Amino acid sequence: MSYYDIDDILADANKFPCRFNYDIPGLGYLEGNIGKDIKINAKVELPLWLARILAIVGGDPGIGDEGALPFVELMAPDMLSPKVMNAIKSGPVTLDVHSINSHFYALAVKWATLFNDRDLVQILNYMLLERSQEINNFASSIQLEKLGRGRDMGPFMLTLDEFEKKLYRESHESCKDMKKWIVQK
Amino acid sequence: MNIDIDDILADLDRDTTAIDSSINSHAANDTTILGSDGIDTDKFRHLPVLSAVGDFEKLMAHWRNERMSPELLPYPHLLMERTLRRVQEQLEHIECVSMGYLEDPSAENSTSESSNNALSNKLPLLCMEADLERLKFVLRSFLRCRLAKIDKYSLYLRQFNDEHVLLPLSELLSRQELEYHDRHSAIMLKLLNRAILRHMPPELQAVDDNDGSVKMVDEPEWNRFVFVYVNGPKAKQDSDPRLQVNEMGQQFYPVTIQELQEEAELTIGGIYVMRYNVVRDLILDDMVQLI
Amino acid sequence: MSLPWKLQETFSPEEIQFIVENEPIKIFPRFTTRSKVRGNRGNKTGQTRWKLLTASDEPLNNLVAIQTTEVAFWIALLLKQQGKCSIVAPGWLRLTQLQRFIDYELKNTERFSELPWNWLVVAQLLFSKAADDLQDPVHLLRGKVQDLREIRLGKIGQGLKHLNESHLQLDNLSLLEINELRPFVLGVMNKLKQVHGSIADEQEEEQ
Amino acid sequence: MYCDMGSKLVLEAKRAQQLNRSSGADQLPMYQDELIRNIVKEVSQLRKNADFLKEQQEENQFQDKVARCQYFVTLLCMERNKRCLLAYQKLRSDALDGFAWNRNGSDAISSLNAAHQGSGNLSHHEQEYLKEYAQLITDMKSGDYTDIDLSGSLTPPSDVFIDVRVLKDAGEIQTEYGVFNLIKDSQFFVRQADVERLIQQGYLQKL
Repeated sequence: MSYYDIDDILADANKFPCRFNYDIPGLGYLEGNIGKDIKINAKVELPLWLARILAIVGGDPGIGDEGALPFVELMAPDMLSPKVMNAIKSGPVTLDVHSINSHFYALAVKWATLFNDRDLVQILNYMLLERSQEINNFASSIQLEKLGRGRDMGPFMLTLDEFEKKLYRESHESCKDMKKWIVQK
Repeated sequence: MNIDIDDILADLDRDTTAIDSSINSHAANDTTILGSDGIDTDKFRHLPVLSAVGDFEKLMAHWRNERMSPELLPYPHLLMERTLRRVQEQLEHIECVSMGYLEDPSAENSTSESSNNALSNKLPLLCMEADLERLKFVLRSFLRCRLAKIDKYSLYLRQFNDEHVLLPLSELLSRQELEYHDRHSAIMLKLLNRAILRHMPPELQAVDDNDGSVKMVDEPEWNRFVFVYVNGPKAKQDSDPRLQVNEMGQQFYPVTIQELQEEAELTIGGIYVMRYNVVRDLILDDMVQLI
Repeated sequence: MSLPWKLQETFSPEEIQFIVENEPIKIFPRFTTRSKVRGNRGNKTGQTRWKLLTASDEPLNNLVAIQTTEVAFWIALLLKQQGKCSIVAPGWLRLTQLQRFIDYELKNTERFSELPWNWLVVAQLLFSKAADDLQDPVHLLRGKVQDLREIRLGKIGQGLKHLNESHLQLDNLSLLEINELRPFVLGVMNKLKQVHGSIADEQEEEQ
Repeated sequence: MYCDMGSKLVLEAKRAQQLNRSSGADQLPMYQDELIRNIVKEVSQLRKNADFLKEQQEENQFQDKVARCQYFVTLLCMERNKRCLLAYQKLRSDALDGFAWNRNGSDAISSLNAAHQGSGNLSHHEQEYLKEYAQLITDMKSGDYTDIDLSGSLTPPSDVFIDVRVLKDAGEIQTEYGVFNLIKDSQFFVRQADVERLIQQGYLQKL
């Protein structure tokens, strides 16, 4: 992941629900109360680039950080709710990932990193393998003459997240170049 | 043109195939030997013979590795020096030969049919042209690929001189590449400064700040997956102490995938998808080729 | 970027062809160069000596008509284009041989037959540029090669569920087949690695 | 919310990236001058806030992190804005690098001006950058690498000699194989390297 990675920056802009562990002066603007303080237990949606840091920094150095709470508690977002997890387990290929979140994998990985979430990793592994085979079918089967833009790509293609789109695009380019090469020879 | 060194070299090459293995070992150190001069006629009889074709094969291997590796590999200084010199000589040679043809009145044509015939009569010349184009293509593609990586890791390479003592930047890059790196980073930084950084508070004006919430300097993706072919030692008699033999009698390199704490076997002749950092040393030693 | 993004981290099929074209192949030349005095580089006799940088020029300076010799594939194709040689097709490029490979592919669902690493490129190039040098009718050979390609693609498709975050062994896949697969296989495996890496790091910290 | 404009700018960058890759053409959308100026303004505002908060902290001798959280968030916002701005500019300058190579260095700006959209979509600094980078390419092409034409084709020379048809009168060209008079609709067997530019410019068509 790179500092200049456009998709990583966009993924980081997604908002995650957070609960504040402290009364914090001046931060009211985060929940639309400019000039006010934020109260302990206030639930606020924060972009991940901010939430991620506030969720690991906090406490009071004077007392010693042992057991000190971070500024905020990150709460599971809808995209990782049990409902979505069950949907993945029961039918990863029919799932509309794009509508759940267009940076689903990137965010899920960030989440797993933050919380050392082994179950999530298992689910992602399964989902990735199942869906990528379907992506490969599409990437390799589309025929040369059907390449005109705007053609119906099938409903599955509309359900891809950004990583999957990139995977599709690159695999498809490769298969297309190969077919072209074979036809020309 | 006076004595044609390549002709003499080529003749020697035919008669002295026995020293081939010494060429290989010499070439393996290619990148770390600097400052040696081009071959001169008095000295070259004492040096191992480096044939154009042998060099081309090495160049192909460098090209393929460079194209597929996440990191910028060391510039093969001597190999490139020899190859560029040969390109220049061959250009002159071809010009010389084709001058001879131009003087030939039958070659003066502008209709396609007769120039077709004229070309057929010039088969060796045609072939030498094609040969040179092929060599130029590989050189061009190799260098363009390196420039792309120099750009990509521009800031990372800047820290190279102090951090990585193994290979200073001046050896990793050619003289021209060093200049390119300097000049391109300079104009790039100028752009970023003028467009953005100078409008930032002083503490946010750096482009190489790795202490923020996201590291600014990109390193090569060391554990990126690559396709590899395990060729093993070039000459059969050269054994590699790292090689082991499995129960099926096949020779293999035992490797460790650090991140997973997993062992794997790379059998000679096998094709694998492997993390780059696992096979890096074997690639640099020419025992494994990126494909 | 000084290298177009399409050429980053992969090769084009044309580049794979280029790599394969450097390999040697047998030809029957239709002309002789051997009798000429060696070292005669002048053009007074109208004969130019071959002098090459990327391929051995020795066989070319010693050609004897109708006597087989080995030259780089691209040279063979160039001579062929000029009607100066015929190409000796490799032994595996026969209907019977290809059928044997097809049978093997069908019988062994877990393995690929031991076709040469450059089979697809060699076959396609010979089909289009030296069809008259092949031992069997080119349209039948094309059919067999197409069958082989499809069977192998199907097997590759089946194998994709074995992609993982560790490593993979893919013996007997040809370079062109690997290249076609590359973006997909590496894309998926790199993502799997990232997914699993997200907890691997934590594990180390815990220890 | 702070930094929403930054994300909007990065969305623009994403659009530029897609345009660049899908069309393959040398195109960049309009430089987002106003949006960038607004983001810069936001950073100045954040900077003022930060200075104020810092002063306040020093006066009141706030020691605990909780009291300094607002200051911390302000810094993170600035950092985020910086990342968005740099990523946007870097993506565009990478694209400009590509233009310069495609246009063979030296005449990048003028040929961009001659093309459909011109250099009007570039900021003043970008134009200057492009000019300087094009000069760098020109310089790289001379010297030790003169003979290999660094900005030449990255497609392997599979057919060094090709048949071409003349689409537009192009006058006479001198090659090592003689003089060719390029009259519309005539055909020639020529060295590809000699006519590459003419093909790119639409004078000749490869057959």
